[in-house]
Amino acid sequence: MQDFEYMMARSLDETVSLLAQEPDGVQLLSGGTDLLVQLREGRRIARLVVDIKSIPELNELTCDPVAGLRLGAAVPCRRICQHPVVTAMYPGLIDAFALIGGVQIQGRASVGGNLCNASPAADAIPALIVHHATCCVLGVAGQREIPVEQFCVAPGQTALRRGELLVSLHIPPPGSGFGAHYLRFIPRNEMDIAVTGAAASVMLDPAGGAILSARVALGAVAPTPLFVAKAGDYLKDKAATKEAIAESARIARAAARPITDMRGTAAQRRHLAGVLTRRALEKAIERARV
Amino acid sequence: MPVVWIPALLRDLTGGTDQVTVPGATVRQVIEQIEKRFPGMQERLCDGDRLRPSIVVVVDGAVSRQRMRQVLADTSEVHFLPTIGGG
Amino acid sequence: MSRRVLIHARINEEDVEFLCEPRQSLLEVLRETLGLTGTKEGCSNGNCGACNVILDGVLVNSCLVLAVEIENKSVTTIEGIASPAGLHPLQQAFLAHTALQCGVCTPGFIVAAKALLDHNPHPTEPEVRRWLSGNLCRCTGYDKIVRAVLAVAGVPRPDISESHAPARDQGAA
Amino acid sequence: MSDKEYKVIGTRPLRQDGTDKVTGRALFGADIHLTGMLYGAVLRSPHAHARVLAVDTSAAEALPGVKAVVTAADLPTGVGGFTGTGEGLVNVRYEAENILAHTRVLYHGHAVAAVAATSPHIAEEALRSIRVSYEVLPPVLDVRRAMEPDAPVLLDELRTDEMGRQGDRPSNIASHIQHSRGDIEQGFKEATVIVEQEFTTATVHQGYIEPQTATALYSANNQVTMWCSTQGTFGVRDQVSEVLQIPVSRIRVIPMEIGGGFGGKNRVYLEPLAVLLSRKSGYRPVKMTMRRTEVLAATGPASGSYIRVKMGADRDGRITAVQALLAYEAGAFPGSSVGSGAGAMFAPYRIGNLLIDGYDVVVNKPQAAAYRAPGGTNAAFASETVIDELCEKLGMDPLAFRQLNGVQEGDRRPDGPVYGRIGYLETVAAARAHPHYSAPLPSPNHGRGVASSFWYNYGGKSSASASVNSDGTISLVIGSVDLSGTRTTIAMQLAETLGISVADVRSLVADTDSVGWTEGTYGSRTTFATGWAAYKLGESLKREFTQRAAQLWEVEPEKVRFADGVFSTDGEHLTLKELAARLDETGGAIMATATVEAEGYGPGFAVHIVDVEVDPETGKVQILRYTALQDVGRAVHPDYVEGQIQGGVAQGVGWALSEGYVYDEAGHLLNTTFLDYRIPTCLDLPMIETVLLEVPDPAHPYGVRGVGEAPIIAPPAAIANAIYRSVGVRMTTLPMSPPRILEAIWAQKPG
Repeated sequence: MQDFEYMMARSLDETVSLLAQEPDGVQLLSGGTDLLVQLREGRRIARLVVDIKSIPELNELTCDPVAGLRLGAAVPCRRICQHPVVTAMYPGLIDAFALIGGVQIQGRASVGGNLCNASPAADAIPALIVHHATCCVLGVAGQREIPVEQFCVAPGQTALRRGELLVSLHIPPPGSGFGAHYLRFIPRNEMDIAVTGAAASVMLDPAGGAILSARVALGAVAPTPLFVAKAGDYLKDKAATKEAIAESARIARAAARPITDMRGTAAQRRHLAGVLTRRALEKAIERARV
Repeated sequence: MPVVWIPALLRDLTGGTDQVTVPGATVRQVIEQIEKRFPGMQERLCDGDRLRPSIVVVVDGAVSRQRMRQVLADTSEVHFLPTIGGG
Repeated sequence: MSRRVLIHARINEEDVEFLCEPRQSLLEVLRETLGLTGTKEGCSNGNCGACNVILDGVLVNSCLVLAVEIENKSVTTIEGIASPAGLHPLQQAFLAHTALQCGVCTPGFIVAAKALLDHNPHPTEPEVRRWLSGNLCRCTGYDKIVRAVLAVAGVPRPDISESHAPARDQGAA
Repeated sequence: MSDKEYKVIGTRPLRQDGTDKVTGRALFGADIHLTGMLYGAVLRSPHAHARVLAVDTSAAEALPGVKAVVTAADLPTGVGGFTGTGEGLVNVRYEAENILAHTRVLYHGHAVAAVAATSPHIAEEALRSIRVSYEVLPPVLDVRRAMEPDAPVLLDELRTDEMGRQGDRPSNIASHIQHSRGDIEQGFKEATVIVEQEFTTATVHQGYIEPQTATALYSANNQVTMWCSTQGTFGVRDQVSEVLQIPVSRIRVIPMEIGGGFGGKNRVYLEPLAVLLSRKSGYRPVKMTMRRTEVLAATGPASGSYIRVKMGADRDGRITAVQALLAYEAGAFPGSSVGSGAGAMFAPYRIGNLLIDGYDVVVNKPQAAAYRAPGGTNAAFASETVIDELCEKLGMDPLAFRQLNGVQEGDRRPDGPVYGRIGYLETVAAARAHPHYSAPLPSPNHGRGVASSFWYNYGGKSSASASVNSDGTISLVIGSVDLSGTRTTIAMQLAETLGISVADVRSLVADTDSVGWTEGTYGSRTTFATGWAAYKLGESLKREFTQRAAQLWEVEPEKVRFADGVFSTDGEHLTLKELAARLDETGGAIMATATVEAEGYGPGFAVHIVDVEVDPETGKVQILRYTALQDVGRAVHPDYVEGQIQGGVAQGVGWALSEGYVYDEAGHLLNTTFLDYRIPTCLDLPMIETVLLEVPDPAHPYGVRGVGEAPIIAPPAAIANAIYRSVGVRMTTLPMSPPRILEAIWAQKPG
């Protein structure tokens, strides 16, 4: 393992000023399930590892039907998945958060970390996209908000500017008629990175049951998690029919720009993008109806 | 007399014959007998006076640990096979 | 080399102090500094569960925790599972059900299973399989391991022929 | 089927090392800590094929904390000959070259240099400061490509061996073997149905959870002590002796607990390096443990292969002829498992006309090692899939086909020898009668497949000694390392012989100075052969006890009877325990030693039944139900036998569905973690039902047969056959991964 110094940050100000002084070679540690592996393999270089998981703002977890969900960047998945209100209000998010590694990873890995790691295959990100999540980031210049679909800019790269850090995520309240679902394809049933992932959300007209709005996002079929606006827009003001869902899935499939690597082939991923989008939409609609 | 099964890849020396019955109380004697009848056989099976490391001799269904010194019964059946490992 | 750091922690109900480098994993310090070699290294990558320990009540891979992170925290390793009175029911069940062959993954499985039963005393077979899916075993095919955990959970040993369908990963396509 | 009644054999006592293993007290290879111990690390080639032009270690040597650096220059030159391991014979010169590359690196991960330092992190930094200049050469990774005349040649000196005839030009084909019987042309003429198919199987790894580890101390008095995680302590001693040219008398190998082997821990990789580093560092102990990446990139994978099979049967379903070609990857140096694969293929069937060709081919991959039934799984995937297609064309039940063509005592193996008492037909009959085979399949996406396994099994050399304690317990010393409970199964055979409780026999796995030469724990031999040695110990202890009882009773030894642990003569009787308490009155301690070269081992057969569900939209296969029926001879400890079968099935399932090395064009191994080298998790498997059929081996005192290897052979074929019945595609490539199944489905119904 490469050599580095370690410090525990107590406050946001402390961290921000530290990052402002010398952002290079500083790595922020929360759950460490990605960072420590990457440091060990030399895929990231650290001179100083700053442990931010004790900063109060990063551990915020508040959820109510009016304000929605505010999620500190360092909150581990397991804590979220065990939160009765969150699990009841956002089953579509829990679908994804519950898949970020096995139990041993769940206890440490944070949703914020999953986002900042900016893997094209990250499970949390498509789900956050279809839930209209926004990222609250802080730097010396102050605070700003970034829609989650704009947060990842390239494999391993985020929209964070030098010296900025992700503080929290905000997910608006679902509201009645909302339903969402995330699912992924992996060769085994655990211990794998998504070959392809798909998230979908719909807002149904409580009266007629027509689709008022919908969102579709894909994982592992592009350099970043992919928000396929067209696939959702197509469903606007349409009845939730087999045909409409199939067409939306076809649009998502067409939007996929996958590569072949050791985890899957381009053809397989493109195909799965369509299949998983359809399945995600069907489940989202089912959830929206109850 | 022991029956010796000629390995497929040695049948070029026996003109295709796949079994020979030869006198011999040990594997070594049997090989010497075959060599008399089919010159070149000994060199293919042996490295000096030892069986090649890549070959095992199977006598009456069992891999012999005595190899060249393996004692044969009058009814013995002798096979020369590639070495086999186990996990 | 970076300055060594003095860490105070509670390990298996005992106060422990040790010096470590920031880059040392909890796994390395447990094994090489503290002599607690019951925690095994299988991959140092968070993929096998052989190094599982319970950190402040949470099951973790000790290869993915820096030793410096456990300051003022409490750790339970396989050496802390049995009580002075005797073996933990899980340890007894692993023996009774011959849920081990080579035994190198066994500490991780027992620690993981304890963490499961601590928060869900009566898991179903799918729940047990889901929970243990971060622990790899190459010898047993998991059959007897799952049975051992179910036995401690008070779930009757499932009749094999009525127990084919494995638990599905809920999110999996 | 078992006639004899036993008191100990067939029971399920707790394993003797169990408590230490569930409490974390058991000391495995990497758990050793010695005063002044250094940590070793290995520099590995980033290239799949290259000439090593220069190695500059000066910067590493200068690094604070670094105590020794070694390269091939530190190895003795001119080593040669062969030494034995569970993989048959090891060519010492090639083994030395595998341990440290001399002038050529032959695979990505090939060791080039090693260092010892005061911490593993410093050792790692030292590796980064070693400068190696390479002349990169084109690699060859595909076994068929490697066989072409214009392929890049790995080993200039290599000539193809054909049963003693050497080829006249350099080739990657190390050897060609052949089994031939009858007249295949005539046989195929008589066939009404012929199936011909090509298969490829990926390079896979044994996947033991404990990485290779070795600790060595080279003392100032030139004595070498090693603490190893190995399947065979004597194998380590002999290999280190040959490679480093150190007499065995100066080497002591102490076995630590071993975290899985499956054939992959017979060869040495780190041991000689640890010895060299210990000597060079001024006689300090050096511990070396591989990272998982190194385990996958540089230790024995199992041969990937290309196999072609042609098989014919008449209208009644009788096999009329088979022809097969097997080309196995040996990796960087000769010695694939093609020999055992070619011999095991078709072994469950009576075949009059056959021609089987096998080729051992070097490619730029790590040197292949044994893996549980070496070569058998590749071969059976091909032959048992072709048989399934044959049955389909004949409209014949696959198990009925096996009952018609299956071998029994007196039939010949494909490679010639005649079978003794075997239990294949009993196994097939049991499978056909099993409720699983006739259970309804609820969904069209469900499919059921069957396949058969054959494995030779093995006996070999084992030694043991026993001493009697005054309380009547026995201390049993064996040389067989315990991977799965063999301390207990061997103790059980001694207890059975003496008519005492197994609780009164304590097994100790001893080091190479404390027990006679014993082959490794491989080839399904340990319970068979070392158990046989334990039986011999029991017999000689009984003789000695009889003498002592005769003394006490002042009668002729012939007058002393022994039954059920009690010695008696007219009006007198003493239990073995009572007699043991009075040893000092009758001449003192009793000890016995025994050594066997166990022959008469019989092969094992199995039939597997599997139900799968295939998602036709994703190509994902889920195993729903699995039943493995096997002729296990006598199940000494039924729990362990079940465990061996369940574990073998799980490995077979991984081989079938998810495991396989992935290389890029340049020959870099890409999937070097358990994240991407996908062994099954417990979510990927159901409970695995086992049916133990006991057809005792008449040659063994307790009828024992090896059981460990047969279970891995059938799964890929059984699963392929089940997939066919589920979605109608014949899979001919391993692993049968989702993208491959999808492509097969697409190819079958276009669009």
